[in-house]
Amino acid sequence: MRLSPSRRKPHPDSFAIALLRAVLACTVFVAMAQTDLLFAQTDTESGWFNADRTQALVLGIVLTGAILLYVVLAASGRPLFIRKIAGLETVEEAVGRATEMGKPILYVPGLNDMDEVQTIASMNLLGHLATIIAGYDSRLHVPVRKSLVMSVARETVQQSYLSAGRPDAYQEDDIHYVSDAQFAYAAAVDGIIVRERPAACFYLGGFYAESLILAETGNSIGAIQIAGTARPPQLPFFVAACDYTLIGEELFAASAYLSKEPRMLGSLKGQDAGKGIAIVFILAGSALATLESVTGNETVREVSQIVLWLFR
Amino acid sequence: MRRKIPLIITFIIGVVLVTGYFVTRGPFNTLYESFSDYFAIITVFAFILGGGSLLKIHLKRVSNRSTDWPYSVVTLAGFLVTLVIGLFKVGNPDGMGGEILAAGSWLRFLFDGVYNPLSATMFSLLAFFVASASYRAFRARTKEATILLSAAMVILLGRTPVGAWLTAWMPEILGFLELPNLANWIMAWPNTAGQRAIMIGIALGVIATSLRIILGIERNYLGRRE
Amino acid sequence: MRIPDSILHIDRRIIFLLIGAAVCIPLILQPRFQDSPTPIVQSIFDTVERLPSGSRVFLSFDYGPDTAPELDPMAKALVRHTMTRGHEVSFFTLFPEGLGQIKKITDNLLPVEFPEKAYGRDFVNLGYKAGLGGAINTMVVNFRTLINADAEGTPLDDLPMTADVDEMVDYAIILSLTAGDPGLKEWIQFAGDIAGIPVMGGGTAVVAPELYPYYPQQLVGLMGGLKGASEYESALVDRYPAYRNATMDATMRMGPQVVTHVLIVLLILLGNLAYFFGRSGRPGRNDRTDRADQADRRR
Amino acid sequence: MDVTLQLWIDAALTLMILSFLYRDNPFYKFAEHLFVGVSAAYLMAIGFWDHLVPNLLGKLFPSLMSGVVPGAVGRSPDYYYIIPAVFGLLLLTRLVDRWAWLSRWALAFIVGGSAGFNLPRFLDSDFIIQVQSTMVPLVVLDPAGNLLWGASFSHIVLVLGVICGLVYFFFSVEHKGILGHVSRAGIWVLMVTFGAAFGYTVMARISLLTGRMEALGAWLATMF
Repeated sequence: MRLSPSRRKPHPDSFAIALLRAVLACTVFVAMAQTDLLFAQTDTESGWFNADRTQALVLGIVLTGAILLYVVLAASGRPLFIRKIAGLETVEEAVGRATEMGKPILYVPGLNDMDEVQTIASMNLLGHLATIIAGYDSRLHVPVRKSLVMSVARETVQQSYLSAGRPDAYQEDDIHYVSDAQFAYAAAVDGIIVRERPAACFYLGGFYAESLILAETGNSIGAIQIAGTARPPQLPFFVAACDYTLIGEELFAASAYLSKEPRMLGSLKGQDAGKGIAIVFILAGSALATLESVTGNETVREVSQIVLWLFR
Repeated sequence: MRRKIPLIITFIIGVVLVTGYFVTRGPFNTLYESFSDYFAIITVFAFILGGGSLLKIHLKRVSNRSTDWPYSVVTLAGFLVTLVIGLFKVGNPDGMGGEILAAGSWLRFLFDGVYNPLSATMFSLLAFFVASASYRAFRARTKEATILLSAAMVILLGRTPVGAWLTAWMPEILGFLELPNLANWIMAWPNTAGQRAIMIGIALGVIATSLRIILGIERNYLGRRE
Repeated sequence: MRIPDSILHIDRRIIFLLIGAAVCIPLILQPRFQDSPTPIVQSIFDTVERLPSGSRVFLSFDYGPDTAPELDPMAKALVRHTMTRGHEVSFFTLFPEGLGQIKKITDNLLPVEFPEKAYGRDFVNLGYKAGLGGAINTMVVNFRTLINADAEGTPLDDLPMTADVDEMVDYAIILSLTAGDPGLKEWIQFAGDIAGIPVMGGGTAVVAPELYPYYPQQLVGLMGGLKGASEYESALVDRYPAYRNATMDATMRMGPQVVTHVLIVLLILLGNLAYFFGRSGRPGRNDRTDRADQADRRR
Repeated sequence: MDVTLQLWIDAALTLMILSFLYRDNPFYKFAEHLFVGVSAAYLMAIGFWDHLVPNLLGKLFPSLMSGVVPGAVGRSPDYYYIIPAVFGLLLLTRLVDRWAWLSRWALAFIVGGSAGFNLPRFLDSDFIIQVQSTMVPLVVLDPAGNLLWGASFSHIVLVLGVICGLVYFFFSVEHKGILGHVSRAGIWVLMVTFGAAFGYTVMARISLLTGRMEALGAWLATMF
């Protein structure tokens, strides 16, 4: 896999800055809690802190703490494993195939705007993909529904071509706005698919009902199709009509997988810790609830209430 | 410097909004509440970029006489006519002060006559694609595909009166195996379990990505390093 | 080519033609299928039924014309039910296109079926508000900053029904008809979970599976797709037999549903039979080669 | 406007789009290109009148906008709205090459804002509450203390299903041994979910086509 030198290892400075920011963020939180105490005394009405969200704060600190911890560990050089994500290995093959056939590659970044985290994840993936494509000299076509996404996609792709040493290959007009209307966008992308006959189609981001319209049309021209979305309702259609589908969280993991960048892998490990926490609490909560229902024991009930409180 | 300031902005706004979620009053909270509002406003500015891109692409196609260029004329005409009608409320019975989609206005006619049928018909293509996709994909090739297929079949039949009719002969004790009941059970339990696992995973993905963005670890979206 | 092969690689346009026929023929012949409500739908009906007459109901039309065939029947059934029960209904939408959907109810259904109900006293149209989920958030935190007038600009204080609505919690229940984002999920996240107002409603069959995990803790009940609507209609007819002769859109539209579902099931069975008989001679065929063949044949 | 005319346009455009099912053709191309142009401008106009005018201009210059924004009369300006105005304008610097870098400030605001807005929201609704809803007793008894087989089985399926599904999403461990089996079961749970959701959706899609066919029927009816 081709990687730009700057991606291969993290910049020590930027990492120190990130850590500094984390400390700063914690300080803000603590300061906030302090003001809460201060104001709670002077203000008889209520404190500034929303007490209903204590649990979210506690779990938020635990989860973000776990993620940060692994990011720090990974950055300090601890090797991290990442499991195979079906579909991502074929990316390079798909790009190669497109080049051989002299056909373009279609990238659809979903319908959402930049206010959705999955669009940001999609832009990251587009960056990695563009780096690969730049090395192969095939055309990348990115029709976009939101003009903000267009701006970001252009920046990202241009940067990738630049770092791959092919700034000349970057074509601004290949990343273009279509229409904000969902089905006008779908109609136009369908048109692009049947007329340009891309060898590979990527659908990565937030998708709605148009998912199957695009994927079935792509299927009918025999393109290799790789999809991924964090919008659960559309997953079944991608699973049915595409060759590979990144399911939910896999979309967020894909960028770490492709870049193998230590801090990204560390963050992924932190996410796994989050799932571990979820599993442990589900098991504990269910066991306690079972005990409570079978024995009716008062102590069990109290303990289970505490666990339930943590999750509201 | 050109990269640092954006990262500082990201950090500040990120921390302020996260804080705003936990705080009941003050500027933090105001910002949290108004972010969507602000975003909607900025998006309108972004329309100018989008419209510019659309015009540029299609004008280029027309001037280069590329394949299918006459259709670009259709796009350009549709775009410009609608834009003028929309922005200046042309043909609005109540003038500039009237409701944008007031009954009888030209924009309303474009919406009801053009936008709406096109949108609904594109959407309805799905009825056909759902059939062709299920015909092709629902084949018992592997164990996973077989599970997918079986679940889909139960729901497909269970959601119509035919399902009830097919299994109505079952004795009462096996009532839970009647197709409508089985379909509802699958929706309520295994489906919920799968959806939840996906949702929890996504939540963690969103949390981690957001955190990386706020802390400046994730910065590809800013593009060029200078 | 052997028969199983030609079935496996059937031209998709033949499938398209069959689907078209399966929808059109029942539409012309109009068969009627009887339905009965499942618990998840019944619980919405029961909640609306048990509310004391004159309760305030918030009904959000979070959909546009493209999903209207599925959600309009629910809207009609809910409006008929709430009006019959004498509740005060506030219409609202988070979709710009939702205004048109509200208008269909206030201009066409209400004057015909409930001529005695008056605007401002029995129902109001609060119009469209932008801001997606954030708008709900604002309404819960401070209702009047977002909504201070109805869709026509009449201040809420001048309308008898809304004069003393100051907060979201002044509504007994929130009903949303959902086509996507924002919709029931956001109503649950920003209003139900936070302000404790019971949230329920209907969703297209696409969004419904995503909403199941919220039932019953965070979501009182859910009508999923046309089937959910037809179940609500049957619950309504059971309780108020006067509606037996009214046009029940969802019930009418179940005909094409039934025929197409059966057709799709038959197609899937056929595909599998052909697959098993066609596979015996050639092990190791998979998706990819199938697809390449298919595409090559078409070119 | 004339209802009959509208019915005819409606029917013509519907048939043009449906013709795509046969193959790409000039009618579809025409409808597609018309749709792109009209819809892009339509949504821009709606965005302008529904967001920019009442939410920005109406908030910053209420007295100036009183003619077009109901309720703006007598309101004092809300200066917080300078924030989106500034960032919105910064975004437009993209149009000028020399200042284009300034548009990143706006992007930074939006991306940072979405991160800050979504982090706690997903934590609360999709993590905490979903975990909590899965903490159910594996043995369900009725008030008299008798075992409810069906409900207990359902609860076990739910808890095990969620756990297996979560294990499938573990990225930093190899899916081997016991973990491999559990993750395999996780895939099965996901497959049931996808199959069920797919089957459930077929209905919605057919409803949409029914709606379109009814519209075509109304058009045909005008001819006879």
